[in-house]
Amino acid sequence: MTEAAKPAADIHAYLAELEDIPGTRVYTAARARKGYHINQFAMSLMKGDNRERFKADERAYLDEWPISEEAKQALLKRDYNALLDMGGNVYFLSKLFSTDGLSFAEAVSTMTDMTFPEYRDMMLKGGRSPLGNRSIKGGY
Amino acid sequence: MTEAAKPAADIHAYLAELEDIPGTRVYTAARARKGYHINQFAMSLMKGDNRERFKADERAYLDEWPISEEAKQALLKRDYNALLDMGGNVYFLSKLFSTDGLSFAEAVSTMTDMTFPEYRDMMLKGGRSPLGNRSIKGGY
Amino acid sequence: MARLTAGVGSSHVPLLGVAVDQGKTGDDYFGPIFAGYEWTREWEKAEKPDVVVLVYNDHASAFDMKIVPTFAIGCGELYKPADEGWGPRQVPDVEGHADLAWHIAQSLILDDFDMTIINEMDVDHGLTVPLSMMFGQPEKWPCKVVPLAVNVVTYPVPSGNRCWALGEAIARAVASFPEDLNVQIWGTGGMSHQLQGPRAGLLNREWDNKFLDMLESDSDAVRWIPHIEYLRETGSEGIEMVMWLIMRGALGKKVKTLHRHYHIPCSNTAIGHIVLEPET
Amino acid sequence: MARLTAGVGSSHVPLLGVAVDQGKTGDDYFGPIFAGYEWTREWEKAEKPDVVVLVYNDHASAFDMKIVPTFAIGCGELYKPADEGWGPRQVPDVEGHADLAWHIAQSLILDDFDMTIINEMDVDHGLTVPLSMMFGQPEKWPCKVVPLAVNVVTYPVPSGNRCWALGEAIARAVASFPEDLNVQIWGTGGMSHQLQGPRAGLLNREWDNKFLDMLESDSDAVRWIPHIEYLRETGSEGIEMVMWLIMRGALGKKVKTLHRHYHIPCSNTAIGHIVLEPET
Ligand SMILES: [Fe+3]
Ligand SMILES: [Fe+3]
Repeated sequence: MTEAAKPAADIHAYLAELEDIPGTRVYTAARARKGYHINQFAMSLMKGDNRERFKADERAYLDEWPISEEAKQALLKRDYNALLDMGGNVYFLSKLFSTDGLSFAEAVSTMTDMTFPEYRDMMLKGGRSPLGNRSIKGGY
Repeated sequence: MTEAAKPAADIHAYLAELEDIPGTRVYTAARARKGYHINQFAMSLMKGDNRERFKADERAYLDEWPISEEAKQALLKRDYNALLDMGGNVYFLSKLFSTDGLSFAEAVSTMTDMTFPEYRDMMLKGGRSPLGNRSIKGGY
Repeated sequence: MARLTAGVGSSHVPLLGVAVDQGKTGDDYFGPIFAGYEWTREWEKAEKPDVVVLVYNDHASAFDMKIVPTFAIGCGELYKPADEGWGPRQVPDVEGHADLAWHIAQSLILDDFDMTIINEMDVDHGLTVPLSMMFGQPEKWPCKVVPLAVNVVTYPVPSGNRCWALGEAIARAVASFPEDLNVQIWGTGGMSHQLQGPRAGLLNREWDNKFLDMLESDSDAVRWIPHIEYLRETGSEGIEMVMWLIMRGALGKKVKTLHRHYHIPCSNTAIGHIVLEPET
Repeated sequence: MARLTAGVGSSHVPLLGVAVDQGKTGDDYFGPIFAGYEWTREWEKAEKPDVVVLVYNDHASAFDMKIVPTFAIGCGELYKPADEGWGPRQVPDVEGHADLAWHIAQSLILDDFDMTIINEMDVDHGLTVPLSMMFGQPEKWPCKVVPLAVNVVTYPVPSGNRCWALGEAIARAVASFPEDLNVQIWGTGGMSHQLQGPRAGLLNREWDNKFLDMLESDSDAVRWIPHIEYLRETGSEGIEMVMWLIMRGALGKKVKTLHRHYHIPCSNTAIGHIVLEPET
């Protein structure tokens, strides 16, 4: 054989590390699978017609999708942290931000423990520090 | 730098060789670009509705596509060698075979200098020999 | 841990699907072909693979020219037979193994393969004909499938070397999957055939058999065959055989041949298949 | 022969597009950002690149979850700005350079990169915002574009090492294109930002600047930064910076820094850009 087989990257260790970041849901395969229809639903809002239908009757529009009741409730409430837990991805969910006419920063702030003015203020002062926010286990 | 840059494969020599095969149009980028809309048209025949519309009025259906008059004529005449020259690819064109209810072998035989029974007979006897059919320049 | 227990190389000619679907597998034309697969069908019954990583190519069914992935891996739960212009084949839907597929996809990307992940697609004869050849006509396919679609239509297609290396990486990925699964890998397509132009109908019994010999060998010389050789020797569609190299690369240095069969012709094509077992 | 004359790394925050489109580039908030790009806009006016290989990522605009290509190269003639939910940006259509794009795509595949070829797609802020930052508001973009879309959303994204190697291969491909063209390569996205979860709003001035330092260096240490470091240090969306490594890899061992700029914040994001020239 021409070249020795490379040692496989340890996918299990790789994925485990991704779960060790405070306040963060890395969009892994596991989440992508879980949130598949949430994200495809959100993507459908890129079309003006769909946005109008959704706005006219959110519940009826959601009922066209194979999404759990829990996810539908989170979508109706715009509970984005719950949606991240269910495999939602922010770039997909952002189609819902724009449908609501919300800026990215304002929508994002709803996932933190701050009001939007507080969040905006934090950003102007240099943003959230990585200090203590890097690792759950390590606490650094 | 960690590893030396590999020598680039000579794409020009690679592509030139592909043109050196008798009676063969390799589906290169150049052909894929040229035949783009021919192939996309053919692909549209995968849908039953489109097949019906095409059969009802071939010319009118073709006129919906940004295809040259020359290509439209070749499509109407089922001149598959001409279509290969214009960048058609056999897997796409085969949607036209099936629309016409032709077997793959029969449709393919129309590109050779044989009738279908002659072609079928050649295949039963072991197919076309590669001898003399490998290289235009080399003649082997 | 999942175990890669065997590899199969096989043609996937659409007419073989027609023969199965129309009950012609015993007639004069198809009889010798299906007889050659009989050993393999019996062997598969005994082997009972849980999952097959099924390397094939899409023939302008799921993908049109808008998007042409070099290596695409199906990570979905279910795939329906494609309508290739005659209506979809009346065969069972193909069940994916999303856990294993995503595990392989993730491992391959970490291993520097630039995979395209597919969650929804229909699968054409390239995938369903080998299932028919190996399993006949069950109510439900007896195993799950991880489809791996390779571009062998628009040039350049991936090199033999790259295909072989992908096979090696798939083997590493399967070996690191925690569930105990019996996994096979199939490389499909070929053997010699040309479906276009005045040279259509080219077949090359000698070259095809040399290729089968090389697969049985413990040298990897076969990975270095350049595209132009496939084209000159085996017809413009013989290039599909690079997909067999993904299968062979996955089996490691030494293999044992369990079965081998070759027949000319089926429609425009030379039919061959080979069953290999890794030797350790 | 085509010449790769320079590389640019730049953020592509959508709000910058809004600022341009709504004429707010001089206000208190955006003023310091656009002032930092002034040098680069003047430099681009003088450089007049014929083509930009524009490395970016699609943000759930052209691609949904049905299909996720790791590396996709646009080989089409024209790309329209995508409707990202607010209607498409009112900027010129983006003209492709299909000859160069296909040449690069073919060369990369022969070089064992598993590219996905795209012939039709819309392009989102990831591609159009850098054009606005470099060229302002022309009637027509002053250069053609070869879009190179990288998956940096679904994990695993490609490794820094693979991105760097792709850049090296792009440089080889450009160098073998027969036409005399002035080609730039841009890597976009970043810098530190996190758009999700309780940790949203994370920025890291120190790390971002260390990253810029490493790009200026003649060592390739930056290619080995693991994904987890981007995630911990620069927020969940800081990973976009791996796309800058494609640009940097294309420039060769030694580079000269022509311009460098960093500003905090723009919306949720740290803004940075760097202009590099290959030294031979
Ligand atoms: Fe095939
Ligand atoms: Fe981005």
